[in-house]
Amino acid sequence: MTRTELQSFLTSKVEGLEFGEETTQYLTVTVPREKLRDFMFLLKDTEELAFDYMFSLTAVDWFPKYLGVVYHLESTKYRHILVVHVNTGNREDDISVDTVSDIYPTAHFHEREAYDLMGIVFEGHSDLRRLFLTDDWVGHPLRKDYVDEANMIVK
Amino acid sequence: MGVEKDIKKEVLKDDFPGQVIPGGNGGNIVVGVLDKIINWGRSNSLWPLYFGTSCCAIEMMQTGAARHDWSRFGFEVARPTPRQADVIVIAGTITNKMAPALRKLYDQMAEPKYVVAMGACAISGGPFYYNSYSVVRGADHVIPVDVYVPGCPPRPESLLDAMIKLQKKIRSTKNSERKNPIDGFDEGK
Amino acid sequence: MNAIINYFSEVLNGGISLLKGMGITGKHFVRSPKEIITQQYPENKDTLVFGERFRAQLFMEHNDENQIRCDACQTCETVCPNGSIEVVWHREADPETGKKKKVLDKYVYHLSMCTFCNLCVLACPTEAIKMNQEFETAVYDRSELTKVLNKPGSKFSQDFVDKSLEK
Amino acid sequence: MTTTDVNTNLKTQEYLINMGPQHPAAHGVLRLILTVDGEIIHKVDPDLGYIHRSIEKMCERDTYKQIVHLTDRLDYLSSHINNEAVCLAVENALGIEVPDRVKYIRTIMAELTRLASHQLWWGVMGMDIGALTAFMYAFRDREMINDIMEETVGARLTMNYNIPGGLMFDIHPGFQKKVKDFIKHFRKALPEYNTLLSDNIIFKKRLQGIGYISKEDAIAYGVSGPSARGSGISCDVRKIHPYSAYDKVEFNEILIEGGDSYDRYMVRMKEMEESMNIIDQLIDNIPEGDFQVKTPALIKLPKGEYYQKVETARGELGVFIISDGKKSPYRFKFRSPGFSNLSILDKISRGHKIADLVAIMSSLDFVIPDIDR
Repeated sequence: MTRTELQSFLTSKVEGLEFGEETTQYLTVTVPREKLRDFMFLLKDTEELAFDYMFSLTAVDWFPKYLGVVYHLESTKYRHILVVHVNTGNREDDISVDTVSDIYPTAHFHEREAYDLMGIVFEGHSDLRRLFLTDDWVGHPLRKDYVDEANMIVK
Repeated sequence: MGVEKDIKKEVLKDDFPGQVIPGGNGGNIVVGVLDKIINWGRSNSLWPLYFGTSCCAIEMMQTGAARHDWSRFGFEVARPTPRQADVIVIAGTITNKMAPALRKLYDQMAEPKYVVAMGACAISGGPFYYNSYSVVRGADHVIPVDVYVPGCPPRPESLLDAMIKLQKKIRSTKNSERKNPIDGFDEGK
Repeated sequence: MNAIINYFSEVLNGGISLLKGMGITGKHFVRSPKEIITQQYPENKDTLVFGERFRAQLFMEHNDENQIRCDACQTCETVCPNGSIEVVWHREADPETGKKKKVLDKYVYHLSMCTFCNLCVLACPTEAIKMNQEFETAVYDRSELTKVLNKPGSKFSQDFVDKSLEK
Repeated sequence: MTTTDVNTNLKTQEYLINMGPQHPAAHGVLRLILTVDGEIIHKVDPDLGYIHRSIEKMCERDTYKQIVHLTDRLDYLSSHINNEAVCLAVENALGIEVPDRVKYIRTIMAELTRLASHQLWWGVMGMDIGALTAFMYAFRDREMINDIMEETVGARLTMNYNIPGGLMFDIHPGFQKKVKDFIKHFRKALPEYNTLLSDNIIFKKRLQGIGYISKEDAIAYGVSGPSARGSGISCDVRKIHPYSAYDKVEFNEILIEGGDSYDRYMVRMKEMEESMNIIDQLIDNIPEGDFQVKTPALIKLPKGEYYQKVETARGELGVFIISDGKKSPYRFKFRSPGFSNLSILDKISRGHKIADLVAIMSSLDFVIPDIDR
């Protein structure tokens, strides 16, 4: 599907989607947090969309408001690409997002990475532990306000 | 060797003025020749521990391969187990998570043991010195290092040069005065 | 019965494939000595030639009158991704014009941290620093890897810059 | 009691084995916590981070020109391709079109890198399985590529040849001849490789039927590169989203339907031939022109998100930049091929023996710094 077709198709199926500007590289859509899982099921299971390949999952710190997750999806059948944004609530205490690791098994590791480095809690993840850092590590280093005077020499 | 050490302790008194010239009873000659033989043996059969963490490991493998062939110097038997190795070539970055493992490997090695820090990361953290939250700034914070070879990664000839320099160091040690390099290391001595 | 035939044919095939592989190594074993690629490193030091762009460490060019082309502009220090260059300088009044100018005290180079990415050499406006091919840099003491590249008493010279940039 | 009774009534207990972080077959510092019953693997739990160097955090403080040299150290075996990914992302964001000469040279270099990487993988794979000779042959030929790199780029492994806007230097005058000599030599050497290892019966027995990845699993777990093409999935970024000069060359995407370790092995062996074909098509036709486009000394990307996919020797590398208009990126993410390929390891190695795990890991071709970043 082309970009505009994709956009109109998605608008007709789900309410409350926010689409990014025309100039972005791929079609970008922001999904409300509660609708994420339904939206992902729709993307994967709809015959015309068939987004079966999640090639990237990125955690972003939208300092100072909220944390966010960016999913890059591609269809191996039609080769169209969609970027899905989802944002958490308040950055301090409401940092959970529903997991998609049962829909896209590749997200299992990616979500563990995001939890480790950015501290996003994925609700329903079967094994949410730190992946890279040791278990007793304090803080989440990729956050913008992370300071670590012992280990980090800032230039 | 142990015998000579004991004798020296007896002879040397704390309040002895001036410099002590050890030996003089003929035993020294034997020990000197023995030293040479032992050092010759040690320096020509340095078995490295297979310890490559990142990019430098590839250049280390190149050094072991046909073109550069470090078996010409007796280094070829790369051992995966520290019990059978004489020298660790730290080829790559040491992170905070890896540091205890490195120290454990070093402690498991039998004396005498030597360490070559290969590449910028192993010497000082290299490109990860600034702004990185998880890298050890130099392997010599974890274990004592004998030879440093800079480069990112150093070319195989550089590593060979470092190994030759390590051989020189081994040949110039007196085994009677040798101490375990880890003694006092943690206290900063 | 079939299983037995299969078994023996596999053994036979296995033997053949092994012999084929060993044939290759055997062929290389008896090849002419000209095809031996092993370099005798410490002995062939005089004849060892690297590619001309090969980078082994940074150095600063001095001419016969101990002049340098570095005017302490600190561009290299800013472009260096890992802080291996530190330029120590002070301001001094130029005796002719009276204008205050930067004068280089020490050009500190941390060989222990350098990744030889060549960004400093490309960025230098006066081509004061270059990479050379001295690769035998192994040392016993880490502090020896911090080097001061400008020789004591060296002075910046605009003529030297103009001359070399002309070339 | 009959013999079958003994077997069923035998009580066994699962236990944990640590494999790594310093393990000769782990290709670096990967630590696997294995739950085994006797010798049969029940679960593989990778413990990463032993070479986690916080590159993504460092990128947030560096300028775009400085970031390039860090990517050398990610997947150091395809360092040129990593550089290219960042440079392409920055160029696309700035709207710079690089000259054809740059595109051609980048493609040739990338394919040379791929050849070098696959050669190393081949040698090390042989070593993991127990065939030590392969290592010597692979590294003998790899030195020739290193020489080419050294002459043109100035470094043997971590090249840093790409800069945003083009290349650091023009190619060396002797480049074309050297590459052609190498290809000529390597065309003779590759059949040797096959005779040595690919046709060896022991080698085949160690790999065939081991570590089966089904098509659906490969897509679901995000497996890419030769590992996925061994399961018959068309996923070559060079074909699907062509970059640099890949749209100007003809080459086959190697697809084998089998899905076991030996098929992944064969994909890489055949890919080496294709790489040679690509180089053959380009090496004589490098157009004249500049090797660089002028870019500002301090590159600032416009606000927005940019993604660039490239095909490294291990699979699909993605570079995701979120820019807020400043000189450093706001967020810099690497989608590394090894990370996704590793996630399937648990699934495909269950039920195999520990010795098979080594073969599976070799056939997936991990570079740990690429996984840990």
